[in-house]
Amino acid sequence: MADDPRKPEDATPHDGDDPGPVAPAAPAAAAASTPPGEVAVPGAAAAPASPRPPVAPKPAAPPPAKPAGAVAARPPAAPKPAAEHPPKAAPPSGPAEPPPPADVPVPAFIARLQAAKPGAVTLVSYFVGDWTIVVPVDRLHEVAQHLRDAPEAAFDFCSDVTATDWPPRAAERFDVVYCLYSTTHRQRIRVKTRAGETTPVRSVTDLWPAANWLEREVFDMFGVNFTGHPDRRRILMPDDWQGHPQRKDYPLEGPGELLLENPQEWLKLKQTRDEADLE
Amino acid sequence: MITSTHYMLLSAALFMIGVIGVMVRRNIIIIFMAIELILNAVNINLIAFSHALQNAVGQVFAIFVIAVAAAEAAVGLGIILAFYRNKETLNIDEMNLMKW
Amino acid sequence: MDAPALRHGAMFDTNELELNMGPQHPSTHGVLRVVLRLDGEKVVDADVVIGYLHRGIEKLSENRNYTQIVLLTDRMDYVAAATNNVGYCETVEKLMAIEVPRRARYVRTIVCELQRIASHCLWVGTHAMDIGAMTVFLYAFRERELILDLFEELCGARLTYNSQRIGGLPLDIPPGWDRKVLAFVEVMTGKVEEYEALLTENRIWLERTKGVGVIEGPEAIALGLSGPPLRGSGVPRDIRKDEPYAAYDEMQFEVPLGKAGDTYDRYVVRMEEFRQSLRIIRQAAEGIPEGPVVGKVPRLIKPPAGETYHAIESPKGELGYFVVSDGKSTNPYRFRVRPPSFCNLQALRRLCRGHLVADVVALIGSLDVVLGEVDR
Amino acid sequence: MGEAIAFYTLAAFILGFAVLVIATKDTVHSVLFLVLDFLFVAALYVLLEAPFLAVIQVLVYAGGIVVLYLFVVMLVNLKRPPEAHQDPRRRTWLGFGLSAAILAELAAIALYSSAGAAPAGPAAALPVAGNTEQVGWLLYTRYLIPFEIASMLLLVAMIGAIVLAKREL
Amino acid sequence: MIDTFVIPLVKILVVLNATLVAVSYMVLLERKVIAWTQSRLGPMRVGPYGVLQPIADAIKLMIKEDITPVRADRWVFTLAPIISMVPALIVYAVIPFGPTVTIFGHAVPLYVTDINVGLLYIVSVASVGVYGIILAGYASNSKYPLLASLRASAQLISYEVAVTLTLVSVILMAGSLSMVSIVLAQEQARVWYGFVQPLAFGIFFIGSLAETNRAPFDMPEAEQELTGGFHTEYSGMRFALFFLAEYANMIVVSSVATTLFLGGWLRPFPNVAWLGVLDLIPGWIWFLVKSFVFLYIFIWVRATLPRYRYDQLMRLGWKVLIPLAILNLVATAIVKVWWLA
Repeated sequence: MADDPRKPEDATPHDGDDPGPVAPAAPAAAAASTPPGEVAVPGAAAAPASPRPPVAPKPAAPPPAKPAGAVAARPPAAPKPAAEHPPKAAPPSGPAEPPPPADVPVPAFIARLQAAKPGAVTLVSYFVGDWTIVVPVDRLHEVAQHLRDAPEAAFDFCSDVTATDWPPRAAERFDVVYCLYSTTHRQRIRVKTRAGETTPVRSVTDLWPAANWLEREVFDMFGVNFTGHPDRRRILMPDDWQGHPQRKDYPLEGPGELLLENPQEWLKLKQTRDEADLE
Repeated sequence: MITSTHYMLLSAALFMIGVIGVMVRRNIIIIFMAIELILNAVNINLIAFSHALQNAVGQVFAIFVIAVAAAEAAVGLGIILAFYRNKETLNIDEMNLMKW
Repeated sequence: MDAPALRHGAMFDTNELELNMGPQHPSTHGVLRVVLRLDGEKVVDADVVIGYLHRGIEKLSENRNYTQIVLLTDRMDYVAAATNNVGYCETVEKLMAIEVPRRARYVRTIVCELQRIASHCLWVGTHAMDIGAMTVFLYAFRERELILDLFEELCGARLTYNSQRIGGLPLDIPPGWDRKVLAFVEVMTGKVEEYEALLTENRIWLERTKGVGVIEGPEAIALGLSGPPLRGSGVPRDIRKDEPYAAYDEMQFEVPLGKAGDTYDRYVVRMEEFRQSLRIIRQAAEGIPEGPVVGKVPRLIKPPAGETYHAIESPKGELGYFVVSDGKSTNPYRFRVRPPSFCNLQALRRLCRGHLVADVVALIGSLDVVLGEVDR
Repeated sequence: MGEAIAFYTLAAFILGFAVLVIATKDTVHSVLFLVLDFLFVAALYVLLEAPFLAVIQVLVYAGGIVVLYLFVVMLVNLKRPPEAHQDPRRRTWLGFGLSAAILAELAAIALYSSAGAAPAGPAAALPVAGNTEQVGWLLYTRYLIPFEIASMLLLVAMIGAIVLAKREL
Repeated sequence: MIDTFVIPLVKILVVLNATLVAVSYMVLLERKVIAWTQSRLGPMRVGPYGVLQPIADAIKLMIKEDITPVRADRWVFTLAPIISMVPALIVYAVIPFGPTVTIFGHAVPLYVTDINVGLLYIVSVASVGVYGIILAGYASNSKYPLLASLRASAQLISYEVAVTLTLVSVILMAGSLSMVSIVLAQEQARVWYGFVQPLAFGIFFIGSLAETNRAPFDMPEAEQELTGGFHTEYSGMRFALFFLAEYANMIVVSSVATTLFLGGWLRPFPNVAWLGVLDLIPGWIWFLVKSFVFLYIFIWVRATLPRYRYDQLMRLGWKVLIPLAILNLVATAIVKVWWLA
């Protein structure tokens, strides 16, 4: 029987004694925008287009002694007036990147890359046939340049640029993933880098023009701060949209129940916010 | 009986209307149209007398008049376009510069 | 009144006119808006605005288990829905290292190629209609109906098929289905000649498509084009050959390539792909082996912790799935789709610079974009 | 009798439309009146047994030249009518006065000249009958040189118009 | 008394009504023929095999609300469809449907009138038809129709030049402008001018396609690019007028082509004696059959050919058709003079 998606396997019943401090004290701007009576859902708080400083206090850091399996400091799932959501299982703190097994030889271009750029590759991983390398944010552009231009790598086709959100890793929250393919050597690689909400990630549009829209979508959906991008605007969501939908802490229903229950008030609220922006 | 003087009076009247149009109006396109009216008045006279004298020469000249009118209209409108492109107006009073 | 600044050469009323094409426009194949800045008739710049059909499939799929996501993938490229199913199921099978039986892989190959023909039918119909040839549209849709009937027999639906399961097929193919596919192949081979007779040597068609939207190989690769638009520029890139999936490694077929990389070459590549797909279907339908249609799949699909990117050759280009699983829950932690129409559409801005409005319409047709896939 | 009625109605229409051409404010309407005026002039030529000229008038004048005017009027769609601002130096009465003077002079010529002038004899009979044929005959025999000059003039006008209107050559 | 008033009046009535009926049934014919080429049935619902469809269309268009856009030039907005329809109808005055026939003892020439500047009359009336399109675009007071009407009229004028030049070469052959004498000249020469002047016939056909905004040259109404062309803002009866004007022009062009190039009411192959049996069929039926064939080709071309881009269309007009027409004219003149010498 297909498992009911809402009830995860080992969810301990939520006993309401939520250890993590709920974040009521949203900043003034957010309060003005927070409709009365609706608890500020941090993700939907009035984040102006430019990435706001991490105003909403996140749970500082997961308590050092994370009891094994116990419900860790999961994001403050504010009690919703709608159907009571049982807490999701503790989100994993990071992607599983198994080290390459012994019998699989490291491909030449990765070895050559590590030789050419010492210290640029912090981790090499191999899983079901895919090679992945993790690169620090500041050396990303340099590594990308090398991968594109080095004759033995020749990754001239930027297949995909995307991101994965790991909220518990507050400082380096996002995994920005570049899937590259070489049309000449017919080989693939995934370059990953860790970035927080505001860390500047140098755009690779100058290396691969294909990345232009892909990075715009990652910015639109996650809010990753791409610098040097030719025209960094939202691509899928309306230009004046608040918040970044594909973040884990962004509620599935969207900007809160106010819009659904009485759109007029939401509109009035939006007008006041637009006028506020105008002055 | 309609004699050629009737036609002459008609073309004179048309001629007068054309002249008034040229003198009074400021919009250069209307002035151009008034000139066309004047040319038409001339044509009516030509053909009236060609009919009266049973001689087709008048009609030949009427064709030449039409040819000239066509040429004049083409070049004139070209000038109007060039002028409007720079001055954004068609008021004839502003066309007081020989070179702009 | 002082004479306004003498604007040298600025024509009186044709300073840059902004023309809004879409989102409600007969030739934008769905809700796509192109803001054209025109100088007279020539397109100076084309800002493509998308997002009108964004349903948040990636966000939704993070709250559904692996079996339910197959339904979501139907609704992305609704013109070739079965290809999306195959792509997704193969990604999860790669993640869980499930071995799919040979019979299922053969059926998957047939399904993918049927979808390619159906998608190209719709493409040639609408593309020709945009440029004025009305008749090809009706012929193409007559053939597409035959394919839809085949799919209705296979999985009961005509548009959103839900035709695959992780590990293979939901049910074995109905008896005699492969003979019907072979019958279809006989009919279709003649019909492709009909389309070509109407268009390929048609002087007006040549004049409207030759030399329109030219893009060389290296620039096409850099811009992320894939599928027929990339092969139209002569780049021999076809995932069915480079990274064979399903049963493509056992099939013999060529990859048609264009030369100049203009709209006409993209047209010729797709018309040739009609024939190659028919050839593949004939081989697959004749050589379909016996045996089970579902591999060893745990009742509850919970892939191990890890992530993978797997791409297949959809009729529009490289359709890639990036699935991250956290090993504990039955929902994917992150589900990302690399839609070919999204990346091909990005090239529209570069392609239609310097062309006329009528060419923009031809270019949108030649890129063959489906907005359901672009906006997800 | 019929001819008189036809003449007076046509004359009334022609003069009426001519007045409207120079009187209306909206330029497009005056162009329209000009077209109607030319059509009635063409009708007048039919009355004067010159069908060839009537058709040429419709074809060249109404179908060609006035279309040019309409094009220019539409391309130049004026935001504000040129007469909007009054230029003090412009006195309309001067215009009317001058026109009256010209009228008087014309009337004088008409009175004196008609008395004395002996109408020229009818032209030598042309070998061809029919209005169009006669015009054609004359055009290509006695008036060949003016015909060539007229075609040169049209060529020059065409080149001039293209040079003026084209933005970049 | 009868000959001077009644018969012409009857002829006028017959010709006008026949044209209006023919125009409405042209619409149905087009939809049916295009449907057959696209392997579908076309209108089948109203009346047996959709025969009453034109009446249904007419009623629909009459009932529909007739909207005038705000701040549109009301007078010009109403005048434009009339200007584009009237020339198409008054052209029929000079088109000879058949030779003189005696009915009940009266010699009735099967044409409304025969003026000796017949062909020039047709060309000049056609040139006045351009106003309908320009004024429609101007009066609808919005950007797209204005652009479309400018393009449409520019196309019309440039193709008018090409068509008129081909007509001149036919006049050169026939030696007269009057339509009836052109047909008589063909009868006397016992050959259709379409065979003697194939190039002129081809240019005339392409030019007339462009002149009526049809088939590969229907840029102005190309829905795909500019939304709908010059009659976007029109609805109801006014739109019907535009719609019928296009088909009326098509019929005009095909009857002119039949008269000039396909020998009017002559039977096919007049020079072949033993085909005399074809003479039993009266002349005007031949005329109708030939114009029907010409119309059928119009529709057939529309069903198959894609559309030219605007600049290609103008280039074809000016750089291909006009030079060819002049060449043809000069060649005909030389042959004629050499023949006479």
